[in-house]
Amino acid sequence: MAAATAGPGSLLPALTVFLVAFPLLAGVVLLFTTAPSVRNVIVVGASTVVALASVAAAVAFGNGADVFYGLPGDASPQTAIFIAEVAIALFVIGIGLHYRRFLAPALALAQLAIAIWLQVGGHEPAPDPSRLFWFDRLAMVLVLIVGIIGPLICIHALGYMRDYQRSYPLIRGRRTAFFFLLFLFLSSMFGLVLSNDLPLMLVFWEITTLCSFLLIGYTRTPETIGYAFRALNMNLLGGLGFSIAIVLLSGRPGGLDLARLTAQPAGAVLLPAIALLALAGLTKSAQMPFSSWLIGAMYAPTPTSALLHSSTMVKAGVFLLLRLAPAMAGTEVGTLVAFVGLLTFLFVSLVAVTEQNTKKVLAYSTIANLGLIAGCAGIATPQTVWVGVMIVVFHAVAKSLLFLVVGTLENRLYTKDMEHFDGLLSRMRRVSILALTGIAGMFVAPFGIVIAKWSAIRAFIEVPGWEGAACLLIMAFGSALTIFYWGKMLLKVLSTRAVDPGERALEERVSGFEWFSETAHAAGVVGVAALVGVISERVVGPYALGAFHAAPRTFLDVSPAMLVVLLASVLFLPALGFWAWRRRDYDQADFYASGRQAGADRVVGAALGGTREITLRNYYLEGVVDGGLVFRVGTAVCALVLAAMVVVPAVVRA
Amino acid sequence: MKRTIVPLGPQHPVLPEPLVLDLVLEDERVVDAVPTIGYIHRGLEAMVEKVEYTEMGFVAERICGICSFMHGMGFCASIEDIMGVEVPERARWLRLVWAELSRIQSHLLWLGLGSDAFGFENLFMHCWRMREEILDIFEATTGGRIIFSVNRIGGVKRDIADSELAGIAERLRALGERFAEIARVFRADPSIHHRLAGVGVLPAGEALAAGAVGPMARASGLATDTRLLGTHGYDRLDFEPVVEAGGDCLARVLVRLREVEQSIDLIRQLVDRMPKGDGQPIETRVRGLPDGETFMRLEQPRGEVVYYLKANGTKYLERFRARTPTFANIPAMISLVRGHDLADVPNIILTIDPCISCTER
Amino acid sequence: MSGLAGAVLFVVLAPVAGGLLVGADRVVTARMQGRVGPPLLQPFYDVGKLLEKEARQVNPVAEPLLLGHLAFMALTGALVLGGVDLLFTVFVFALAALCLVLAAGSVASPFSHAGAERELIVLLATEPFFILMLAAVCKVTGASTFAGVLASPVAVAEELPGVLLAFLFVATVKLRKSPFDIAASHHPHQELVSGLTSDMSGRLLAYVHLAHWYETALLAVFVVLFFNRSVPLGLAVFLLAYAVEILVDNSTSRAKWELVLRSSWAVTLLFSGGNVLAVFLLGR
Amino acid sequence: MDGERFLARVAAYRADGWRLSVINTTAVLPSDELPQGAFDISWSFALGTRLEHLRERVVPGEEVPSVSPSFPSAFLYENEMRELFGVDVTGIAVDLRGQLYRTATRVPFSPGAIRRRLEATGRLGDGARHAAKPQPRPTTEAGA
Amino acid sequence: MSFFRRSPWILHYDGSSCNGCDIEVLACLTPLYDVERFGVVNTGNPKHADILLVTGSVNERNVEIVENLYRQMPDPKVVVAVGACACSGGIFARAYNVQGGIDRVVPVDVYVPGCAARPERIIDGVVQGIAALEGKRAAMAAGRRRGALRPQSGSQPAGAA
Repeated sequence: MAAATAGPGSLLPALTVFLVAFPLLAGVVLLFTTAPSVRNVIVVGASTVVALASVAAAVAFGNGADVFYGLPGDASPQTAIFIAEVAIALFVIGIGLHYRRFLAPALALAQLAIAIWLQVGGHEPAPDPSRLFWFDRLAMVLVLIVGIIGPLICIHALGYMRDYQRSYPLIRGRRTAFFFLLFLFLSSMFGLVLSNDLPLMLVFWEITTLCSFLLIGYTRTPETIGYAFRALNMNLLGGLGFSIAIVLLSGRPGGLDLARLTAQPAGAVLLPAIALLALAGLTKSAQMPFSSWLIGAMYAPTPTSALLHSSTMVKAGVFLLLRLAPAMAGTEVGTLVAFVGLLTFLFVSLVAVTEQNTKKVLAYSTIANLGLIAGCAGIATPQTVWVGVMIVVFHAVAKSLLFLVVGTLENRLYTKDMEHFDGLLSRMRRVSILALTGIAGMFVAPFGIVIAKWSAIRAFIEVPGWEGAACLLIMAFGSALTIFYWGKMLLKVLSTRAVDPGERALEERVSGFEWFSETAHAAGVVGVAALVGVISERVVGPYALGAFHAAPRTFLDVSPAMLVVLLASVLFLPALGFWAWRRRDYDQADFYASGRQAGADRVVGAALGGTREITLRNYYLEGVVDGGLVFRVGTAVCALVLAAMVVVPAVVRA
Repeated sequence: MKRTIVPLGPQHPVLPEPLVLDLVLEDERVVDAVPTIGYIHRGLEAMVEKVEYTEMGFVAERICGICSFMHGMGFCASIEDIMGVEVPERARWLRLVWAELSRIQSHLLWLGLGSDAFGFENLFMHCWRMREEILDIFEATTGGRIIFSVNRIGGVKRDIADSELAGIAERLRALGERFAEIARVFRADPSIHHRLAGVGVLPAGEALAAGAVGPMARASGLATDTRLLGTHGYDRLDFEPVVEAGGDCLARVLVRLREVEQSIDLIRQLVDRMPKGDGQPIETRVRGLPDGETFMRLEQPRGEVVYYLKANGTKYLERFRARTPTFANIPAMISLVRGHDLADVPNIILTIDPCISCTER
Repeated sequence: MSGLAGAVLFVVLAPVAGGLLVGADRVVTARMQGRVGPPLLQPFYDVGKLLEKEARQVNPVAEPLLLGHLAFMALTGALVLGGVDLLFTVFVFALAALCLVLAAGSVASPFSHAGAERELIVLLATEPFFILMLAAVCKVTGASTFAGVLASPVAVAEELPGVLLAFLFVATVKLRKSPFDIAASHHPHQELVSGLTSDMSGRLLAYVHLAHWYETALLAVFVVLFFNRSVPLGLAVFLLAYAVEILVDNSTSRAKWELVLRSSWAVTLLFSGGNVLAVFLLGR
Repeated sequence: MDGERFLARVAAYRADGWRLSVINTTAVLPSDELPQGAFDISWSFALGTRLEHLRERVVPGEEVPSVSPSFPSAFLYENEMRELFGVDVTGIAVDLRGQLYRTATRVPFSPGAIRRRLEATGRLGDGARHAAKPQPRPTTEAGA
Repeated sequence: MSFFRRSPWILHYDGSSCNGCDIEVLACLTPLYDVERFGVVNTGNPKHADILLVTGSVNERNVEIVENLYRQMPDPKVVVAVGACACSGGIFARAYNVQGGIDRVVPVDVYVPGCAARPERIIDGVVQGIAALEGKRAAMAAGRRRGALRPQSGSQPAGAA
């Protein structure tokens, strides 16, 4: 695990600086670019560069041993970190006072106090300048996600924001700031996933918090400002936990070195600190009881949602949890983190079946998947960590695609209500095929997430005691709920109906930026499904082996024939669909309607004369599941588990 | 908010007859129901303009193929009332035998259809199997299974021999024993209670306001039974109207179950009390033309029917009107549908035992 | 390669066995209703007829999805017998069911749509059980494939009596037998007309029947998992259970969807959940 | 007819616990006294074994108030009166807008329609003679 | 060999019948007559049916329903008119709202007389219907062999292409 100073890895310090600095620079330029055509050029150009740089970093890493490195010239970032922390705190305090919301400033003040105590009081050991950054397979996975999906979202936003401003002319166009924030987000995410030094990571951590705060509040309506502050408060709370963890760890030699911290055998580390770091991870990944901030974030322009859900922000949370997994293995903290995650998975899936707003369904699905990842991180066996990383990958591509598609639909149909998407396959064929790809990626066998879920169940079987049984029960019910809400969405997308040319033209006005981005995403969904074996064997499997010194039993070990059968069957339905599409011998007006079909698609003779259009609505389990109540109960239950997680280690060790 | 529209009927397998409801649903909860009928309307009341009053009874019988006997009987009784015809004693008794047999037949038929609507096919089959025995009696005594044409103005066309009547009473006694088994299923089966208990509750006050009649009203605790008038010879029989308090679909089933038992008992009473002796007169010869009007009430299986006849001294009646029980029960039924589940709709519709053919005429 | 042979055998024989079982079901049902009933081979006549008849299509997606339903249903059984990881087959099984839901729900008819939604609820009601069941079987035997379970010295039914009981309940739901025939009834007098299949005709309907036969056979295979020590015993138990299903089918009315969902979940949670918890706590 | 007094009498029946048993309309053919013809309408109320009738004669075009304030369930009768007879009923609780039966013959029981049919069958003489006869006006009648 | 002979599925529609014939049609399914012996199923859905049994006459309003249902049945299909009303309008032929027998709307293959038609007669009518069905199937198969298009069942799709 020696720091590599020679070989291809030697490019990594420069690339790291580039990945952090270049998007930041591009963002600043965009902040001052008002001409749309210039902006288009800059965004496309910068996105391409970022994507290439991230691929270059992965190539430079070369899938070898873990690499630790510092800044070029071994510069110490300690002062810069302190300045950044003070600036962030002051910004939060200022904006909080401006909007007369005082919780956020209070939390920022507390963090500021800790930072001053650590830095000015000299309680924080100076970081090892050669171990500031840590590039390993997990970091590589996240760099690729952030560096490929993030830029694609930025490109999509070019088309989306143009239509968005047209749809909502009353919202002041501040597209300059919007694009600045997108790129700032990417910059800080690169920093975050590559940091090995905890104080350094905290700075990037807080920048992502701020970015999401500003993006959620983009429209500056009282409603979105409220949601923005909710996100800020919750994430600052997590940040505060992170700070306190730093305080607890700073007394130990090398305690702030993430790689060393997690490489220690489980139980040897300071569990309360691990618990606090896990708390930070849970807030950022919007696990219950902190889920409401991510739901509120749905009111932001859709690229924000795509970014928050796929490649940034929430992924930072589970990234930290996965990093901590070895340290949590077999501890009370691990078990409790697992149950926060799994219970969130269950409760949120239950809420999702009652939700009609497509973006919110997607959001609940994100929280559920993150819950599963958190659960896997908490159980912390090689298998479960393998599952967790696999879900990170598959979820990022598919969910980003889905958000972008919903964004496109929203700008064409002026609604996010799932119920108004019916007949989509006839109305907007390309968009529906993209949507189908995304939904299939999320839950249809044999796409990646299903493979991951199956592996999770396999892994949970091995978990001894009541915990194993509980995990299995949660998986069983949660998976069924997942099928229910995705199935409903598929029903809407797959329904056909007669359309007039005006409706057909809707699709033609979708911008090229959006087509490009969504198509690339769809190719990504299919690509990662096809490459599932490679991803598992070359990247995720070795990572789990490295982290746990034990190889995960992946699906390839269990049943290699399965993969062949499945990949073949993936092609089955599209092929059939294509064959059917070319046929013309169907008659949509010929639907069964008690003998009252009235010669047109979806029209029947009405009871009181004339005709009437048939409308169809999905079931939302009204009278069986009260979504709001489930959400509150879940929040309360998870809050209790979380409280136990923070308190128990302190008590047990005392 | 978007809702599901379900065009229920006119062709729908749980509706034996065309009835149309446009249901508006959330999940499966009915939030609105727009009714209409008119798919069976023939305009048979206007046929009095073309059909002589002596023949009109055959049209009246075909108002409905389930209570056809009762319709023929009601029509003849109305003319007899207008013309002041005294019907022979034997004919009065015989009419009641057939009338109560018709009630048993109708209720068995309905119990079958009702069970089919809530998905209990087996029960449907067994109910209809029993019903065939009643049809056998009809066939033996009148020659018809559905339409008997045995009523005439002034009496009945055929007699039933005393020995045959005793045989009928005996067959019914045996039937009653087998019916008890089926009745036990209806009364005790938890899956039936799941579907019927508490569904479509019509409180007594609403039943009264809505003008509900027959088993529908009696299941809501109203002791209305036109047989209590004592007309048509019912004054010679001992019975109490069957009343249930529940007001729900289950209560409506229970009322009909008990009415089958009651009718079996009534036929036993009829056979016991009827003056014995074959060869008694069964028909009074009627002369002249009717002139005048009457309101005639009769308790059909589905409840009170009201005939209004107006004659003007010619062969052709001036007005013939049958207000059938379903016509009176439909408004209450429609008000019940709202707020229930789609799956409850067939039960609510069927537990009024709708006869759309009667309603539309 | 016994796995491949098993898979081929399932694909070929399952529809025959399933069709015969459905035919026997109709005869026995008729006898219970005091009727003579159709010939034993009636289901085959019906499907043959449907294949000869014109198929009226109301949209372009129903047929591929129905073919998908049939193919994935057959594939599920083939995968199980072919030696693929048991837990994975449950996802293909769900995919097969989902294809049917989508085929029915893509149609404009409200009856078909309501049938699709109800089938989705059936899926929601039964899916947790199948995941739990296969996980529990794998847990107690330590095996992950059909052959592995059969080879295991552990008598599964003895270890998992609660799961077996729950299976009998859930199978009723899955077979669309009364009282759980909410999505599409064998009997025509349903409030949803023909529910799921309201808008399918000709060969499209034939696919649904065939897939149902495969599904029935698949459930038989699942029962064998419980009686892994003796396959004939497992099949005998399945036939016995099917006879009980017929009896239940004939002595209950149709439940409402809320009850189907609630009762299936309760049974899954109490019987199989309790059983699984016991297995984990007793530490096999 | 005096709508208010009529409705008050209907309300009294309702208050006393009567149920609406039937509303019946009979068309009166056009004659010298009634060139447009007329409608004899009777509202029958039942309580226990008793049956009482309110009867009105209205001419076509004359408004007949709906009894729905007291008996909302009268809507079927009243829609039928309007659709089959052409009686101008106002304020029906559930107005089916002439879509209850949707008959081939418009208002088949209107005096005019009946007369046309009788003319076609050559039986007009009999009907007209009797329509002109003075009507017996039973207002209360026990039993049937 | 054809399976139509062994599996005729029925759709029953009540035109403006008095219930008499309807009930007799239903009675055919029940234990005494049990037409399922011959593979007959009462489907309740035109899309599944081979034989349309209509009871009662057509009137102003149900004429379009009968036509709709007939059109919705896939080929081959036959129509059996059950009872006097369905055959000719029966006793109600002279009523003002009755248009006559159902052959005014759809082609009738078998007429079953009676008021009400007896179950034995209905079964006989269905058996005759099966023969007609077999004839139509053979014609259809011959047409297909000759390479002719299948009978076009509806208009071209309005959209969705």
